Amino acid sequence: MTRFPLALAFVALATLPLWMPGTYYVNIASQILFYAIFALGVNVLAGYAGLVSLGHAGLFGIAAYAGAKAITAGYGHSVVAVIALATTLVTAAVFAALALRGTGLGFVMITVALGQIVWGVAYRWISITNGDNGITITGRPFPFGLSLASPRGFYWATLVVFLLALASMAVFVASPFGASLQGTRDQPRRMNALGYHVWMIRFLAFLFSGFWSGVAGLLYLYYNQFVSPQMVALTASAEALLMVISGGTATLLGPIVGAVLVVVMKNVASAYIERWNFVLGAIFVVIVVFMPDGLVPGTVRVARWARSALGRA
Amino acid sequence: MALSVDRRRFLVGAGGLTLATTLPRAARAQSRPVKIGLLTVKTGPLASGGIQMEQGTIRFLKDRNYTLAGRKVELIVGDTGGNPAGTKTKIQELVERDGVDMIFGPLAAFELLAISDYAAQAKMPILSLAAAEDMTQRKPNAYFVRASGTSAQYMHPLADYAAKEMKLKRLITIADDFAFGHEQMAGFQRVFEDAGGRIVKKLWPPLVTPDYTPYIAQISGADAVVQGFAGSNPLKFMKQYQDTGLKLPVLGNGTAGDEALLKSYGDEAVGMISCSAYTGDLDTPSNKKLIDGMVKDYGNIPGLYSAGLYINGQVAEAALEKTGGKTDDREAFIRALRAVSLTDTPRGPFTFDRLGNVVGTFYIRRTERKGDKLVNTTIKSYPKVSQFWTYDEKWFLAQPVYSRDYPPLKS
Amino acid sequence: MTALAVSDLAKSFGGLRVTSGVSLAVEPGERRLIIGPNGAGKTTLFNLITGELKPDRGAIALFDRDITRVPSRRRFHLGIARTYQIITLFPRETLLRNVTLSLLGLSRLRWNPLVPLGRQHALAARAREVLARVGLDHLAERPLAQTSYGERRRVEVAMALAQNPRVLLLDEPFAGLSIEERRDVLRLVTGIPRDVTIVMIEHDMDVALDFAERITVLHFGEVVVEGTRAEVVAHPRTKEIYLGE
Amino acid sequence: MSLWFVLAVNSITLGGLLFLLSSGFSLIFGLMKIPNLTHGSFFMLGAYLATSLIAYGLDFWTAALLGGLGVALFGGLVERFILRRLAGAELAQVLVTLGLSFMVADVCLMVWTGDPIRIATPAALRGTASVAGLGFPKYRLAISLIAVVFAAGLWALLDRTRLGAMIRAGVDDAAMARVVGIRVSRLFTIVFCLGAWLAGFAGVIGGPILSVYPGLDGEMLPLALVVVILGGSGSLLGSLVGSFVVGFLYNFGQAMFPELAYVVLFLPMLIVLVLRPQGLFGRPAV
Repeated sequence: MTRFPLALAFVALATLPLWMPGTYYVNIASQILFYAIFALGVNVLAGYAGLVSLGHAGLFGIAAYAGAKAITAGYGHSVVAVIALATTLVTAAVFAALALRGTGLGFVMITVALGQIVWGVAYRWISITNGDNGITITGRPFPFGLSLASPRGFYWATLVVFLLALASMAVFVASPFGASLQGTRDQPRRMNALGYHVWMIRFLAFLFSGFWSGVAGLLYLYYNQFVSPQMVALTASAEALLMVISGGTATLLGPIVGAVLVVVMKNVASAYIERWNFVLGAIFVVIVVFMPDGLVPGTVRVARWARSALGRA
Repeated sequence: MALSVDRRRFLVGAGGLTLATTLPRAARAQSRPVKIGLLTVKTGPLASGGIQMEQGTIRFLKDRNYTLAGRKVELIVGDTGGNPAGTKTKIQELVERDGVDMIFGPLAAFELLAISDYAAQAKMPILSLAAAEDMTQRKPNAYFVRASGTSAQYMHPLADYAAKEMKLKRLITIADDFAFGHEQMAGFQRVFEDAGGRIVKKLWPPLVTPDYTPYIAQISGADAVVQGFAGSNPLKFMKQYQDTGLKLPVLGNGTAGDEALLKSYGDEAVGMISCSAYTGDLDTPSNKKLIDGMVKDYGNIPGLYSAGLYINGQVAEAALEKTGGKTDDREAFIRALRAVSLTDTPRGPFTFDRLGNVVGTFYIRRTERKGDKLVNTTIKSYPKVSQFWTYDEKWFLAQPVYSRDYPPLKS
Repeated sequence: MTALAVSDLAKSFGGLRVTSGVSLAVEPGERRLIIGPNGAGKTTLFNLITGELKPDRGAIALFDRDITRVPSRRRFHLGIARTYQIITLFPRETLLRNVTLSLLGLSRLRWNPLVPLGRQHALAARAREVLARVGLDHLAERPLAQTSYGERRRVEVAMALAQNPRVLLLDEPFAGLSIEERRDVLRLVTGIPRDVTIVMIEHDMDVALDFAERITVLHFGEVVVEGTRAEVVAHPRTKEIYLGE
Repeated sequence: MSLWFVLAVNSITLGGLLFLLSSGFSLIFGLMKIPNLTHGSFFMLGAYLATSLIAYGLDFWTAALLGGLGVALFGGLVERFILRRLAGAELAQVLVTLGLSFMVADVCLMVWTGDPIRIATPAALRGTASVAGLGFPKYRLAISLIAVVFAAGLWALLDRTRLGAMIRAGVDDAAMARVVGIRVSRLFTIVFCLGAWLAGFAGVIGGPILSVYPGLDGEMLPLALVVVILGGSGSLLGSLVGSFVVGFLYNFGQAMFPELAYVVLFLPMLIVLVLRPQGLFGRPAV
């Protein structure tokens, strides 16, 4: 039953650059894709582990900074990717080791502090990070001889990475380990009593989450060809979280829908609505207040209600 | 139906440069309006200057009845949010979706740096205020024109004035800790020290600093202070400087002594000496027109940002007149832009050098109280100031770019 | 050999001593009942035994192996299982999934992020067996939230049994149940084979006394009385602090 | 003038200002368990309101009181109509307060334009007072004094009144407070309004030093957050000590380790969170 819409969605995504009017929208679509990867990463923690991180922009950004430094140092793009992701994983491990000492609000606050420290370094340690001006890079990689320089090439490459991320999430969520993680979210104490290593499960989930955040960060770097402290700011973490929450936590589709919403609001709608910041904030508030479990579950609920109401009629 | 048209467009476009506008060339009839894209900041902390930029642009277009060189003009404003990534997306929007012919803006150097490569690839003329030095020096962008000046271009004359007219010997600099601040103070230092003065200390508060007193506390052993803040920071700095009871004279850059900021200052700004590419009391017809229009429309005294965009409008107009209103040949249009030479502008006469940067008059002003208002009184003009000051261009470009640590402090 | 030996266990929260110098020895196969008024430190004792709390002093041994320093989760691998007084299950999941999680906890499979859990048919079959043991196999696909309280109690026990324990700690398994439901749960607990040692905290004396062989009475964190059913019931201190209430 | 002396004086001033800002933040955090991310907006909104009131002809102190009141009213509305609906959903509350802060920032930009607005120092407090040959800026001394007065007042409120007893009970254990018959929901509204008032008032008091400009909210919020985490949420003494610690960290950090200024600020917060999650003066969660 779900095969058909899935196939349709895949075909639509794969052919998007062919029917989108103009490269601008293709570029927006690329942005949506890498932000969706980021949101999927954040969702591993916020959704499936019940751990709300407000410091993930730190991981998103550190991948980009590490990548930019590596490119500036003259490394090839595959080495750059390895360096960026390894740096992200190490940072994620440090983040996790510290943040997992708290749960609930404690976890949130520790991640805020960690994210702010990364931001502080990006912003102030000018000799390394170039401060406010950020680091500009030139060129995008040529994986398997395919140029990513054009918006279309980049879109397709990002789409492949996005599909990989999505597939990895789908497999992960349905796996025994995914089930273990969701168990630690709902009943950490019981999970411990069932013999699970709750800390280690969360730690590994953090790494998984950090990995995809880093991948998204690297794509951001290649897309924008620069990195600057704004990428690491608290608002960037909050935006990623907003994507997850507005779309629906602990769903595969939710973060993607959320990424569409936020990117479109910020970039497309801002061309038409002068007070787009206000509207963005208002959407934030309305979704959280009136659709607390997010757009995707909320829509499903409304649809189910409508169907049953129709069925009765 | 639409699909098939688009597919064809794709097939044609795929072979060519994909960054260029996707509108078929045939559709770009000369009868369509000239599209000017304005990259500015209308939300967030940098919005003040960004809104002034928009006002200056609109003011100019109103003066010309939205017609330049016989062609109607369409203005499309993009709000970057003061964020490099947002700037990148907005320029893509303006270039790829709206098919603009030229870009005014952006505001901040970090925004400009984020889009420079893209704009060059897209062959998109940019008329910006952002002062990043290397944009017209070591990493020039062939499609870039700057009628305002580089960061240091404002400071070279100020340093000259400080050393030769004010006879200052030892100075402390304090500026925002980002490239704009670094470049300004480095430029000041070079000229000031070449004229026999000494910079004894350089202080760098972060861009976001609620309280400057930890830095102000380090000011001692100098004849005067040079501040190089931007945005709302000059205001905070002057207030806190006064509160600590320091009495040393303050010299400021263009953004610190900006006319648009004067209404926010109190008496602490009286006596500040600043140097800018624009000055409110300049007696040219266009400046009068600008000021009257701004006051009438917005109740605002124009400053660097609105005047800068007004002037960009004049530059675009002059270039369009030269090309007969044509913008399609980008190479010809950028040549025309760079060949512009104007006399009646709100900043007086100027031309461009081979790198697209302005050669024009810079003004030393003193901030004074006139009735219940603060005004700037011009006390000296430096005409035909180049970004290289009086230095040899080759020598200048062979030096490292102005930065936080270059030139170094003399110990 | 003792199944579970606790010696001189002590724990304080802030200034409050909740457990002070408790020693216990439970023989293999024994049915031990722990009673005591509210605040006697019964549940805390369980938490210390399972390692969910760290003792201030004292030692815990499982079949003569010292487990005082063994991390909590490892103790469950060594043969301890427990239920909770307040039902601690996964309400959004089905009964089958609840029990599957329990089985998975002791399996290496729990670390596997690649295979679909839904395809682990052997695991599901074992989970169904466990559910059958507690008479709930007909509800396997039902979400826990849609079952009765009594059924959830039985799932609690099923989760513990799925861990194949040598020592089973039952924390008030009859709390909040109707008379019939109690009987069901009692039948279930009585039916557990003798190779499982059982320690039970219970308030309901009617049900619990029948079940217990030896009884320990806790009061203010100390063992006050310990002995056979008859001895404890006859002891004056028991009457004073507990039965006499 | 000795650098260290000036830094110390400014640390104390900033500490005083931070105390006004963060004491309410701390009470809200302690009682309602939400880090109220609109708190920086309250600060900025108070200052903006005051600039309008002053332009209207009111004197500084009246404007400060009324500006605070306006913010308190706004805070009350936020609490009653939004946060109330989300009781218990901490994450939702965090996000809603963040969304609100976007909205407030944009409304301020719309109403007061992006131009920085200066608030004049009250005439009587201009200039410096000379004490033992050292020049103290009078207004900064006054801020420290106001902070001390408010600390005493808040302490009396919490320690000597029935309302204070209820707040303390609510901070310690909201469920228990409800059991003993305290109307916790009304208490939430009162504390939220009080916290908003304090933040708004602090914004006005800070105005003559900081002036008002877009982005002020985002500059102050992290500082308040650090104060509360360091001091422990819900603890008045904690926010007092935390404020001065942050005041010193901030001033000395900026002067001595400019490149790591933010690390100096956030690292202690991190250390406290990791080693003593309840903060220096908070009570451990049971």
